[in-house]
Amino acid sequence: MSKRILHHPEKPSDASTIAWRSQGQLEDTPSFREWLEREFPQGAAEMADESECETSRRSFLKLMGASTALAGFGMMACRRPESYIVPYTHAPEWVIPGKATYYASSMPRSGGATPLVVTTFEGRPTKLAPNEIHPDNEGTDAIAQASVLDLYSPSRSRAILKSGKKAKRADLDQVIAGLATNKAAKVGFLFGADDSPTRNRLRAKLASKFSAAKFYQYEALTGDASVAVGDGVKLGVDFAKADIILSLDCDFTCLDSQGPVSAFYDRRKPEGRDYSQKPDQSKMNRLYMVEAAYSLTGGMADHRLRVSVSEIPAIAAQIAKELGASVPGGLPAVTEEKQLKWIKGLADDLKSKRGKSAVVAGSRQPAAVHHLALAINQALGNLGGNGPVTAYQTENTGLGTLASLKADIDGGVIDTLLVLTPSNPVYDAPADLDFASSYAKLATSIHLGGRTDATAFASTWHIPAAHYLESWSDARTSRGVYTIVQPMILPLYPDCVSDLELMVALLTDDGKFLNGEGNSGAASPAYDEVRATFEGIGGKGEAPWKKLLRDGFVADSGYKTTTPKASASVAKDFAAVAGFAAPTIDSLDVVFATDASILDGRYIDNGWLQEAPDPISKLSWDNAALIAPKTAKALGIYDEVIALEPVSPYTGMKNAPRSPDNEAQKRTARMIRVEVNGKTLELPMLIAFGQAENTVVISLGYGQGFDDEDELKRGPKNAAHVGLVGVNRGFNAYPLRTSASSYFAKGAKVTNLEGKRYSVALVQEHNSMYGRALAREISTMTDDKKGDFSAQLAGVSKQGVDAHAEKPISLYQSKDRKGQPLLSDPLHQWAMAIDLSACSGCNACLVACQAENNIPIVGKRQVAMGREMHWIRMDRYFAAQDDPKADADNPAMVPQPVACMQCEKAPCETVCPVNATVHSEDGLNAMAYNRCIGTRYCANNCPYKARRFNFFDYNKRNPLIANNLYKGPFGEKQVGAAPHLQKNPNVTVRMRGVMEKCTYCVQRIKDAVIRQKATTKEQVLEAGKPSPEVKIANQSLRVPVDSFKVACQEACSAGAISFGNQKDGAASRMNRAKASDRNYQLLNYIGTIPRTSYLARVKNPNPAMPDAPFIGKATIDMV
Amino acid sequence: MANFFPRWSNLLPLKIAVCAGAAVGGIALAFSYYATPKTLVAGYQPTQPIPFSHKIHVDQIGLDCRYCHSFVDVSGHSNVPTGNTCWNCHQHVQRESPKLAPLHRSLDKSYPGYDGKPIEWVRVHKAPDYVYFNHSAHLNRGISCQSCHGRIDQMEVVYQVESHSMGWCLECHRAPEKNLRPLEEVFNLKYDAQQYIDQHPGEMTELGVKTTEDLGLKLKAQFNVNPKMSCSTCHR
Amino acid sequence: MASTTQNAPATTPEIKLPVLQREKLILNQRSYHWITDRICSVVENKQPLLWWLLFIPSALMALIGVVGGLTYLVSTGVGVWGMTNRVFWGWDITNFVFWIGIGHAGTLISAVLFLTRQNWRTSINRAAEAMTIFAVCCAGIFPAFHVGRVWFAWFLAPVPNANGIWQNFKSPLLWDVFAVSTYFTASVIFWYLGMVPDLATIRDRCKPGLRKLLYGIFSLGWRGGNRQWSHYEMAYLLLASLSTPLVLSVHSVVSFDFATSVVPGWHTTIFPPYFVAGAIFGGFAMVLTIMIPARYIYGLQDMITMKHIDNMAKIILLTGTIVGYAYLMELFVAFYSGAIYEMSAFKYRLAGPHWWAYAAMMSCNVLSPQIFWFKWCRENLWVVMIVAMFVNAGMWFERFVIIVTTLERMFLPGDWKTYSPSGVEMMIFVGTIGMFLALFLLFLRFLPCINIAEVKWTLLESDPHFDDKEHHPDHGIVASAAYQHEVATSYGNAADAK
Amino acid sequence: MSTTRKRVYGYLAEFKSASALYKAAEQIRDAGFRKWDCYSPYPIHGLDSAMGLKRSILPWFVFCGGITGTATAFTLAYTTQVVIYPTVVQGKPANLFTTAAFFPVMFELTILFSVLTVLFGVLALMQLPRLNHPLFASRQFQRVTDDGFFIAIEARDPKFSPSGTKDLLGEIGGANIELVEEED
Repeated sequence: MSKRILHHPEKPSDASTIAWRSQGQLEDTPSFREWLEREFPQGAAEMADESECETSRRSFLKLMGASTALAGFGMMACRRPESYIVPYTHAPEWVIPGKATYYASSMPRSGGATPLVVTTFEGRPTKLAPNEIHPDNEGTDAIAQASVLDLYSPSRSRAILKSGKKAKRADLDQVIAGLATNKAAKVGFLFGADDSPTRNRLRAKLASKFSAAKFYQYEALTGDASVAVGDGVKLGVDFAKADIILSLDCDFTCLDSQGPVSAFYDRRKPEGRDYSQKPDQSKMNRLYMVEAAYSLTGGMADHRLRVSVSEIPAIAAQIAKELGASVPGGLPAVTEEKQLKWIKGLADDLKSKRGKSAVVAGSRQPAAVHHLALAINQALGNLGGNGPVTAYQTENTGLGTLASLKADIDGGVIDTLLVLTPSNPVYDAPADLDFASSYAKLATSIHLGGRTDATAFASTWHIPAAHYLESWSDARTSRGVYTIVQPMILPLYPDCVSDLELMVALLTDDGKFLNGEGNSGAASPAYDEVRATFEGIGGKGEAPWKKLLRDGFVADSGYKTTTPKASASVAKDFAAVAGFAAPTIDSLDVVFATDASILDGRYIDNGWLQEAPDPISKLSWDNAALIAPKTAKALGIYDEVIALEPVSPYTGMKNAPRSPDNEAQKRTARMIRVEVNGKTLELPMLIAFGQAENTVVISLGYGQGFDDEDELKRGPKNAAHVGLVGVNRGFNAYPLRTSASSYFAKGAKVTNLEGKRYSVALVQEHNSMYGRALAREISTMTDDKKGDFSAQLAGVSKQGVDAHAEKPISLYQSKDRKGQPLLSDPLHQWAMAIDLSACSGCNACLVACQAENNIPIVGKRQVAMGREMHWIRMDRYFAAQDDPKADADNPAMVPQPVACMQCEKAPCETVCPVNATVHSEDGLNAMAYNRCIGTRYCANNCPYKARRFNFFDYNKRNPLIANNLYKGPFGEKQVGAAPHLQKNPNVTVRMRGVMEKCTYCVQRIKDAVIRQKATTKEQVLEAGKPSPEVKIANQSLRVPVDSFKVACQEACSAGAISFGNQKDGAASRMNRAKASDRNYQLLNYIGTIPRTSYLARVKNPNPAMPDAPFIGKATIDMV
Repeated sequence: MANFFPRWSNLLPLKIAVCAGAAVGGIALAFSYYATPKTLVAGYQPTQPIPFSHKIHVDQIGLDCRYCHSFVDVSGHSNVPTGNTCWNCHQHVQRESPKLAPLHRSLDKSYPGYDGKPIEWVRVHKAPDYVYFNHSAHLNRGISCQSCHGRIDQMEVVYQVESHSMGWCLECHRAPEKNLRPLEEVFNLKYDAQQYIDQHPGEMTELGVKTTEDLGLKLKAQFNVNPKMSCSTCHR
Repeated sequence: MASTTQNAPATTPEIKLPVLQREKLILNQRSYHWITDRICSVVENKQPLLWWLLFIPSALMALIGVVGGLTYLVSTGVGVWGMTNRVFWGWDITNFVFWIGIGHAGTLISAVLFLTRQNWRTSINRAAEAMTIFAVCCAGIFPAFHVGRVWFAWFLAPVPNANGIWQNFKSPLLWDVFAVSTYFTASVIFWYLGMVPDLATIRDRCKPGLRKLLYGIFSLGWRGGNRQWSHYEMAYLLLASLSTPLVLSVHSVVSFDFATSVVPGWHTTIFPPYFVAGAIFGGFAMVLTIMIPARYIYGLQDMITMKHIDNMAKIILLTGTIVGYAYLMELFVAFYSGAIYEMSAFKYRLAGPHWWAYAAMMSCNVLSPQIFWFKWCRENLWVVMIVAMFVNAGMWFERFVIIVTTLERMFLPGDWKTYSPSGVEMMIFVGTIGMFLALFLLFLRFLPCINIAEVKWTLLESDPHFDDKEHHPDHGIVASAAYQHEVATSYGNAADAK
Repeated sequence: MSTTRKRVYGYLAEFKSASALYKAAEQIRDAGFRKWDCYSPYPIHGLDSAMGLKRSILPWFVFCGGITGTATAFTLAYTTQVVIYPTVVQGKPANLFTTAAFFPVMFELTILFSVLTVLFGVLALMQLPRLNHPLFASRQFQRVTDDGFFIAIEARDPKFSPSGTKDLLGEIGGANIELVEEED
């Protein structure tokens, strides 16, 4: 047959008629062409008109390295559309098309930067991982994992605004130049609470250049602990040294960092960090928690005192008294017998561990609590020396507060303000401060921000901020280690500017404002400044700089330690809490909580975080008022006390009914009106188990913008403040706050808005295990029935049904035609262990998985139905004890991440009619998306419900536009929207109608295996013989032990997930974990032989405590 | 009263059945031959913006594959040469050839039509998005370029030789010995197994290799090649 | 035929054939021609107004529900239905099992009753077979279109392909594909072959024209010669004996979809008989639902007599009781298992969020047929009709309970979420009802709705020995239904007497 | 029509009832005719032996068809699941022991092949479809699908004689005896 020669169709003169196609194919658009011109990351600037620029997941590969552009469907080529390979014109260094390049960087944050390793494909960052060689490495949390999405956010600010309207860069340049040349300018700078050495150095230079300059620091929810310890001083805890930790409402594992927590988690495991020792309860730490509402740290606690926030100062004082610390009088005494007993037991325990314990107070607790915590630490000898608690002197000193800023504006001390904080002061400042009106008085306000939020619109100038992955900077981690922030890509939009670039511009004589590539392709001016700062820390010359860029940090560059010095206001601080009485039903406490997803509201436009359910309430896409069941009844919201496991009044059975507010897409929440501080807020409420009575918890940051689609038709219709992700989301509780009550308010009234309801998307609607030993717990304390710790350890695999179910046997042997085992790979058999003792349920794995595996978001409506796509479902169970002596209102909370278990005898596989899901030789339950026809039978037959179905084309059709998914072919497409640039090129983007699920990051496994195979060539070269004579040993093809991590494991700060090769034996951490007696298989009795197993949670209660017999008993008595 | 149906109608059903059977069978046969990658994909030979001849560069000049496809044994993806790879030589050689106009446009700043845009080569071999073929995994284990791409060194204009269908991949994954060759010969497109055996008589006798089949099987054993056939090998 | 009784009179010569007054299957001493005329007139005459009143809305329902609904479904995604990542099957598979269950009565009536010599079947088997075929058509829509990518449904067909990949023959769903398509093919052949002589009847009554052409083609030139009848009878017997195990296997295979899974509440060995009994139960109910009005509309009371209805009511009572036994057995087995997952699955069925579906199932399927113990209930057509309607609904609820309530509350409480159907789902179901009715009405319009030849065969005078059986006892060919009935009864009585 | 040459097909006679037909058939059988047939609106039992017909051989066809179906299904399943591309599905064996899982498909294909054999077999045995037949030219023969009982003796029969056969038919009770001609 002769070769058919197909001619490249004549290019139309109008290049714009050539268009990229859908997923996996690029369409050739003008912006694409311009992009090609610039090559490599410089393409950034062409993102300006995104609607035209359609890209896809493999776009890195195709766009940059070997891009393909598809010339329409020219029917000239009747066999297939012609596509193009577009190589670089000049090859950039280090870029190998198809291979990831990794860079060390970090994410600046108020509690200390998170050191990161960034994965980039052909210049585009796609995935963040913790920098494991960093001394302050503490893994990543959901927010850090999700921050990469902000870079590509479609609602990201990309244009300069003048008074809310698009403006020209030249006009802004003039303003900056004018400011820079006016040395007497009455200029103020408002920074965030993160600590950047270069920024601090530039601040000093600004202070000397502008004599009238003032500097302030503000973030909405970081609290102010410095009153107790001194200006710029912060306390850090070395959890490795702390045998006992008392947390006074401090969520130190999650939202209220007090130092790297990995060490804390290491000591939650009786076998030690790497499961290398025999279970030893004496090596475990013990956590006491005093809190009003469940936090993830509270869930980890061995003893949890459920007490209203108002009572915490008195409790703290009582503890201090017991420990002999000096306590100013005036606080109400603790009178409740149970609490006194609890405090006594705690105090005795603390006394026995002098110098080896730590007391941490929540950063937003009243100053008095911080004074007390400090006093206790000092009394116990925990502070300084070799104690676990250390006071660090940071460089964020001499900064004014928001209140002082307001005073300065009102007093005319400044008339120009540069807002560089990541917070949104116009929106989130305490209501009584009325910051917005003062802000409006400024002659010039320049806001630098990644979002066009309320502050952006209230400012005279808004400059789009460069993402931290686009800018040069530096930062300090929680203990002050100098850490680089390096750009992966030039700003996607040409007008994006980093804070350092703005400060540098003001420091120049003529105010020349450069950003991005700076002057004609040179590096950003920020680069020079960072390098200059670094020279003072890490030394001059190329070598240390290169090392910094490679490692990401400078060793031994931590903060200096110091002695805390309380401000002079101790008496005043105590007086402020003196009148605190426990809340009553008529005068409730309202706690303003940091939101686990969107923090103080800054991540409201991050779809991953919005869709990730709140780890405690399991609510996604909204916030709500959380109220304990009994309080809800007392308030008349519910007629009955909502039980964990409701009992049918008719049959007397625990019949798992729908909630009184229905279930799934029909689930609503009852609306209430909260009145406090003279303000009211109407919002939905949810029942919260384990929360203090007479307390309403409302998380902050929501309700930033609304449009016509809002369910409650709220206003103002300021949808421009948010993107499609954040619009109409939640309820803004900031107006309820005052400066004096920015963490919690007293004297609130709650009215039930009879009949008014709001639909909510709850990812989990049934909160307890219903008698099933799923997330298992044991206790180090001897149990009357189950014996001592070792007996309980031995009993882990015999809890629940496993106590009496026969071992499932199979009639058949898993052999092939030649009698070989079906899981035939002799080198690799992958498996995972998840340690519930270390897992707090924080969602980091969930979001990391989403980033790694191209998992789409689906929007509130779909989540409410139960169609969320997360491959990891973070189940969270409350477990109350039946015993009348136990506090049924304070149930234990146990999380359990459930993803595909990779069952050896996977029920899903046998039912697939088309062989779309079968096992691979190395023990993975593989899923061939392109073979799947979508019968969904596999998912029905999955006992763990670990499979997710693409009910719609979530990747192609924007799920956030109202009803868009239901419009089918008429719906709006989002192909090529910027978030697609984040997609991992090594994972297929799934189309509608196919099933998907966790495959143990098979792309990483295959990458490791192929890398190992490639050593064949090295071995031949080493041998120096012709290749046929070189014998490649089996062993040399085995991936080195634990040499790579899967995404969830990598993200986990607790080290709760171990993944490895079963064939590696005890050398692999995973196998050591599985060898523990705590190891058990979820739903073992079905006989699926899951490759993922769990390690039961161990609670380490103090036997002297009144509640000790009920700790660690969530599942132990189940049969 | 006559018959309603004419007599010829008696054989009609049989005729229709035979014809329909033949037609359906024929269509099925035609479809199973023509509507497969073997005929639809193999043989694709688009015209490139520059009539680059692999025959001249590889066969006559003797360039190694990796001079241009420089990361093919390192990365999963085989890169197409960047503009400056071409320019390295062609700023000196054949500089004035009109065929090189696109290269000048993209790299020669003195060229009147210079626009700096990269050359758009027309893709010849295309794996679907859900297929993760890895070049390095094959080249480093003794599978030559030739096994999938044919005698590129003999092609004036590149075309696709093999179907690159999944069934075709599986054929080799089931019996890799048919395509394995010594690692030294992976980039040698003129390789001939029998010739190799003849040229290495000592070693081959030592290894007990007499025929080309022996060589393939020996290499499979020596290199420990056990290709996988499960989905996740290629689909992720 | 009937070789077992061939020599019976010879071995028991002293038995005098009793003269029992048998119940006639065809009333009022009708002649052959009357039967022909009566049945063919349904096809030949103008349709009554009622036909149009039923057909037009049915066809509209089918058009909007099935054509419109499926177009929207395929163009937009399965998400337009109410399934979620917790409950992956809802109304789709419920409807599938419901329809396929209805599709069992036809073949069963024809095949099993044919083999067991239940001659009363002759009046209803044609319509029941048609019903089977239309029900299977409706059923087929759901598994075909419930898949996420219907354009790749051909992956289910084992054809050689360039991908070198095959189906999974261990999957009950693939078994389903084979079972349902075989069943459909076999049912169509059975139906059509049975219809050939009747089509010839209509052909011979037609004036030359299009109708004659079409009936002529489809009656294949049937002449009614005994050399044809001989093979034809054998073919019919073979089809009946092949269809009987087939009909049992199809619903067994459908039940394997559930029984072979690990899902508590599905993983039950009693599913195959339970499903088959349920299918017969539901199928007979649907036959009654359709035949009772049809016999009035077309005046077929003499052919579809109260005896037919009585027999069908008895079968409903029997199968309903079997189904009820299965329901109770399920509960007992779950209780007896001692596994909390099994026990709770049934607890939540009984008292969980969809308790009302369970209650509806129990009362419709188990309680309502029990009134058929009373003869007057079987004789009152209104009662029969109402019970049949209840059973139809009850069988739908049975499938809903099995599928939805189970999936809503599986192993891990963390994934529990209820399911509610979307409007599109409901619309498609209503559409299939319309499609079923429309097809059935078209069948009544164009095809002989009662088996003319077989009905004639049941007349007393059809027996060649009708008028001289005393002279030919040794021929032993017991032909007429009446004769056979008498012999069987008398032998039975004789055996009892011993 | 009138100009076309015609060939004698045979004699057609009507009988008044099934039993009359039955008795007549016995006599024609005994007279040694071969090419003849009884026509009736429904199958008359015993007529086969009355006509001296053998039992239909259709069951043997169907048996072969069924066996082919079983074998096809097993071969298809076994070769694809065990030989060509064994997949690891729930750890179930990929060898002869897997056969248990093939039973449903084997059963269904057995039935399917049998049923198709029945259809095509019976059509072949009945020599249908044959839309044109000399008997259709007879007006009275139209009643065969309603209430007519007929016997036709073909001219091809060696014992056929234009007058003798007609007489025979008359003797055994045939009425409306008609010479049926065939268009040529």
